[in-house]
Amino acid sequence: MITSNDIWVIGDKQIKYDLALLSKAHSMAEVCAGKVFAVMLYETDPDYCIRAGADEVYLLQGLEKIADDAAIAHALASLLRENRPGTVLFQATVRGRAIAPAVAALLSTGLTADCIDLKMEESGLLLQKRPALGDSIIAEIVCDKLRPQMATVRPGVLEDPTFQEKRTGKVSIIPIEINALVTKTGFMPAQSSELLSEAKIIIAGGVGIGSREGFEYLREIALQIGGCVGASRAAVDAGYAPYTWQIGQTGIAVKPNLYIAVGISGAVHHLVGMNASDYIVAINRDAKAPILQYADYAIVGEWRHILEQWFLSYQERKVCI
Amino acid sequence: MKCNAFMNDMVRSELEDIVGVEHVSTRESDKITYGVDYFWISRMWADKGQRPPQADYILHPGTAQEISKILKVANYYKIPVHTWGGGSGSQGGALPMAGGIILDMKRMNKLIEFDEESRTITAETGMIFQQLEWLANEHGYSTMHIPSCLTCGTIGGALAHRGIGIMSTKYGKIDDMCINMEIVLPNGDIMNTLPVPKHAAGPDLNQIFIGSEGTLGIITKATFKLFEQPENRQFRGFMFPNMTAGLSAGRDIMQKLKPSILRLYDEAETISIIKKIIGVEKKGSFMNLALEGDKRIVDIEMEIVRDIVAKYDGEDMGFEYGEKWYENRITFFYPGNIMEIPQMFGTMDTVADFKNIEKIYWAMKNAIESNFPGVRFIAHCSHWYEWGTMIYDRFIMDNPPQDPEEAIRLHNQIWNTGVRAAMENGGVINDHHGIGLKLSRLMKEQYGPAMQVLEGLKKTLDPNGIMNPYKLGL
Amino acid sequence: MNIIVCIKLVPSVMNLTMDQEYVMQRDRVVQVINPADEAALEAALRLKGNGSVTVITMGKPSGDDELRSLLARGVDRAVLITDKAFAGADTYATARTLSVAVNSLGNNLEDFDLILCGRRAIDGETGQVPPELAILLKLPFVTNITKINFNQGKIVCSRRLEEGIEELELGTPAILSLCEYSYPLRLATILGLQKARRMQIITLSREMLGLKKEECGLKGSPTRVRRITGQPQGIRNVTIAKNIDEGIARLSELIAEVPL
Amino acid sequence: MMSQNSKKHTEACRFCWMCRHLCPVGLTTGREVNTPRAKALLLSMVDRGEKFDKDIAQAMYECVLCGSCTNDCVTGFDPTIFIREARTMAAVEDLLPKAVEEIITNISNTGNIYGVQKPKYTGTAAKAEVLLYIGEVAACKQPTLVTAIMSLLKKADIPFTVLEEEPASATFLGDLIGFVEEVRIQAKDCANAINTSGAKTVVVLDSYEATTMKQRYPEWNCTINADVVTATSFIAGLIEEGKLVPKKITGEVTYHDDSRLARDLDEHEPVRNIIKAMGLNLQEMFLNRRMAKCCGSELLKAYAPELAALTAEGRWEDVNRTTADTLVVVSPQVMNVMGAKVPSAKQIKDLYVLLDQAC
Repeated sequence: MITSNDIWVIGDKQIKYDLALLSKAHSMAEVCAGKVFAVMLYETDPDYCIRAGADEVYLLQGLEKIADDAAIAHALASLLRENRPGTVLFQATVRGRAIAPAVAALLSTGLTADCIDLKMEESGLLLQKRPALGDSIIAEIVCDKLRPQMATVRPGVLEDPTFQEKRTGKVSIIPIEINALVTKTGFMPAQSSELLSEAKIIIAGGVGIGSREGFEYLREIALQIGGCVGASRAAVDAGYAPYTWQIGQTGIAVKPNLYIAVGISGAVHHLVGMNASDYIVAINRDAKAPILQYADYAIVGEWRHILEQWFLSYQERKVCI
Repeated sequence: MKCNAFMNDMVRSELEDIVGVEHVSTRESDKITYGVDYFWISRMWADKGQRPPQADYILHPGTAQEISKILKVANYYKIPVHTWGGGSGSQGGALPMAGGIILDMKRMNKLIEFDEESRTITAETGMIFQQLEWLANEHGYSTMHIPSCLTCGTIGGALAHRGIGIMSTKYGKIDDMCINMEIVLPNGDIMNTLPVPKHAAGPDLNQIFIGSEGTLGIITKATFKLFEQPENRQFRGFMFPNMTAGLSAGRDIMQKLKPSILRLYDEAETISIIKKIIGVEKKGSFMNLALEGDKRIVDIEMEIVRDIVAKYDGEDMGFEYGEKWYENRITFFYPGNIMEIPQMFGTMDTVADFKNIEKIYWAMKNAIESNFPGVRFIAHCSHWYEWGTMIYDRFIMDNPPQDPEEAIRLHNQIWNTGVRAAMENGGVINDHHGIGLKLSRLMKEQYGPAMQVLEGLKKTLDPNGIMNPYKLGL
Repeated sequence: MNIIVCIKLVPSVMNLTMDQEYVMQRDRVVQVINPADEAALEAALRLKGNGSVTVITMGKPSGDDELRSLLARGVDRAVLITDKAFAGADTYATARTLSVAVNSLGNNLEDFDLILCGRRAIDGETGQVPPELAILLKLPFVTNITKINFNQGKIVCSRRLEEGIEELELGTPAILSLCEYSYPLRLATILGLQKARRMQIITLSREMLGLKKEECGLKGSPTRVRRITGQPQGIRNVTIAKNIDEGIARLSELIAEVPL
Repeated sequence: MMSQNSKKHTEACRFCWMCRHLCPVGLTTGREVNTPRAKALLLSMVDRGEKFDKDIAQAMYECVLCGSCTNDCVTGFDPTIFIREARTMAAVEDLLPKAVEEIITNISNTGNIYGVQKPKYTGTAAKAEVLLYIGEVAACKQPTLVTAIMSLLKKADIPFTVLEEEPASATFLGDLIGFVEEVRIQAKDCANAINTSGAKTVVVLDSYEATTMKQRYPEWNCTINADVVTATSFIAGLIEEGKLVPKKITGEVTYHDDSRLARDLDEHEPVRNIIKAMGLNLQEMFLNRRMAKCCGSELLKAYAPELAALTAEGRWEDVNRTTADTLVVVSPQVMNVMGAKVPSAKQIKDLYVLLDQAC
């Protein structure tokens, strides 16, 4: 069987991103005259997948509790070997970024990590764009000799899914049996206040905050205004804030509507994690700190004084309303 | 087997007897350190992992009397003596090319007198110039000698090669600022120049020793003028259609006024500067000027400058660039900003009268660019006189030969070509970096029959030729 | 336990600076051990007991000093895989070369119980090599680990996911990739540095590994960079508050504008 | 064997002359080898095949690690990085100067640089929120300073603990042999002891040790759970809160910013506020705050007393040019180094002793 120009999307847990990826796959499939297959690793309503752009949906059963990524990869690889699609796309989630390379290795093909944009050529060749070297350059990557061509796609970079109400498609349920070598013995969910990646307002502190107590204060303010608190690597290294708060190249990349950088000097590795924010405010006592160049608005002065003054006025206003 | 037997140690104990055991060093670490100064060749040599030229004894004298005794011993044994200040000279003037003694002056760094009435300051010459400037600043004054090597070089170093600061156009060169000096002559006699320089008691002896680069004696003490800090300093940038217009305007300004800073950039350098200021490329010749002093006077002077500039089609570019330049005037010299090995580079620094200066600029540019492919030439005029100006012309080669000896040959050819082009057109080979080892071979060409005056002085004062051999053509 | 740790030398992010035009200066960047690999190495040093820790890296021959500094921290053996033919390798070609190297070490010397890696390198940021290597060596793997223990012949580890922390168990041999900072790497000891001076770094070339030219480097890579484009560095046109009161007023406006 | 980072800095500094006017050692000895560029040049030559010998090792110890050069560098190079690493090299290659070796032996025998039993001090409570970390220099050499600060804390009604067995902070060992695991282990033990005390605030008497705890410990993953504050800012805070109310005393004094407060911790005003609170007239030296010229250190004095005497004299020259008759210091190290060279017309006083008398 010859490789087709079909696009397979492996859906993993976050339906919102999976549907966006299916819509993207649909528009790309139109370019290269292929079909879109959704392979869902979790239980979901296949109808959504079809309306978002899937021509066929495979619901894999029995994987919900499986923590052995290699085993899942083996299952996927055999499915892919049977069907020989031209393109396979994964979410660049922690699990997606573990399963995808295993699948790629099983199929002896190439994989591009963490793409921020994809473009299909008529020939069926996929242009995969990903940032590198601290987001300062964008590399365009192709896998021109082997198939399938594979990529993981950064969640949240694609446009929201477009639904076509009257689309129909085939749905197959495939039970999978797995002999897992890795077993899950427990799970501790993350706290919601730490969901930096989803926040609309982020107040982030740097070493300028000076203490753990200072970060507690930032968090209090963030909670009051419905935002999240983040930290620069230097602040995390100094022990002022936990690692889960770290924003930057080695932490989380964020893009809130409003980013308030407090006492952050603006090291490159921090900037690359936040400069996609809609609006950036810098509060810093050093008028020459690099962060100012990357901000839309800056207030020069002692952060504590500024935030305390602001908070007073904020509370007054609240009372008035 | 060592064949010099124990003579080394005999001399060493004699020297230790003069300055104290702790102030004589034959440590290897010292020998390496004193073999590398700011001269491109010595740096390139070290970069290639080659041992530098080495002294045998490194001495740290504490007084002029000690220096006197050292020179007597050196004369007896005919040991070369190389005086070392900050070692920041770019001409190799302090390198111990002939072995023997390095006399590091930096322990002689005491303030001797601050005379508010005459507004002068006197210090030992081993003091780093920045320290002298800070001592002046403590009292609200300035020496107004602000070279890029302010923090690197010593007072003695500035005098020895006739240094200059960025404010020279108003306040003068080091030779205009120095009032009197104490000098140890090669035979060990300690002499003073006359208390004040302006007299009719024969020639001014200061001017024989300033610029003598340690070949005629060792300057141990000096007195300088102090200036009040200006009440007001105003910067202004102007863009001229070309270098010719800029030079004419500069000449006109100099013949009417005394700006403290006047810098005119050639078209090659202008392009990069202008791009930094306004973000787009624009051709022409850029002038950065500062006037300073009493605000009422400065305001009027600035009006006159504007009138002159208009005459030569200059365009007013505002004050921001000048202020930023002043703030960052030395940041260029820090690693990462400045030209670095393995690049080959040099600053030719030619001075001439207005009649010849432009001709010299083109002659040098053409000579270098046409003879040496891969060598860039950029220039500006940064120190002005009523009668002329100097060209701070730099050549840069990004990929010089790997072999150190071949690199030295090419380096010297470039210098010969550039400097000869200057001399042929009426220029003088150096304005303020000095001669040192770098240009020593060209001194006879420059001076002609006049060289016998310098040679005569050398023969009389230093008959054994122990003072900084191979330097200054002496 | 005998452990292999795969490390990569990367340009130090902490040292990246910008020039006056806010363009990143790369010439002053130095190579350091990838932070996540440091964590893997420290975990290995803590777990090894009476066993050994072998470090493998693929890179330029100039990595010698950096490897020696690892020997000084208690690493028993350092292997540098270096060859011009390895240049330009993508993750798959890298994993293939590493897998051959691991196999060659396993045959010649003692067998290993565990291979530890960093979860991703700060330059490429793919994190793909550990799973690919696991498949090529036919081993189970777990990525994104923040904690490892060894308990009655089983590996007990914590894995960080977006939604929380998973507790997992698996047997040996296996490949695990660790999160940066989960195990801060110890420094070198003086004694270790003295020992390291005399130790040999094992160098492996393509030929020694018996790899064909078309199996490694750019030639052996399924993916290929077709084009690289610069991206604006994100400089914005900043307005600086005239005074703190004005700043506070503007801050209030901005916060009020965000739809929550 | 030098790290790439170290090499980057030596390559940059070896031909740079810009900061030599700030080196407190070079300024008094006048020796070229006592400049950052010379140390970088020597190490770069070692990298190119020159032998690293006792003589070059010696040169690396003729430095106080005061950070003036680092502070001056506009392009961000830091000579202390390679000087420290070269000291590690000296230890590894068995090339330590004899005097340095002796101090290391002292540290391994007794935990302090003096090789003596460290005097014990007790706080006012066994488990208070405030822990006073005295440090070895004050404990061994400046008992009056320790008494004064304890008395001040009592007067301000601050219950405080002093560790019964106060471990070394790793500051001195780190300066002697560079940042190696032995140093980190010492730091870890110290952090553990402080954490076990359960204190919320650690008041550190010696600014050198405060710097190590605040800036190095996090790098070495030796987390102190409490807030680390310098004694100077803590005491200044007590005055600000009105817990200490000093009487006015008259006099004209000058103040020497020690290297760590001056440049590493960037803490300049607390001491000045304390001086002002006592009504003293402060005459600044021309080089103050970040630009303050280092006077030497207790460690330099321990292994090179003649050099420390010179650096102290160098700073006294600056004091002598002010009209003040008294030099006020807050660091036990400065007290020891400057106190050994007081010129006849001047006197040196400890700020805490003065303040204790005024409260």
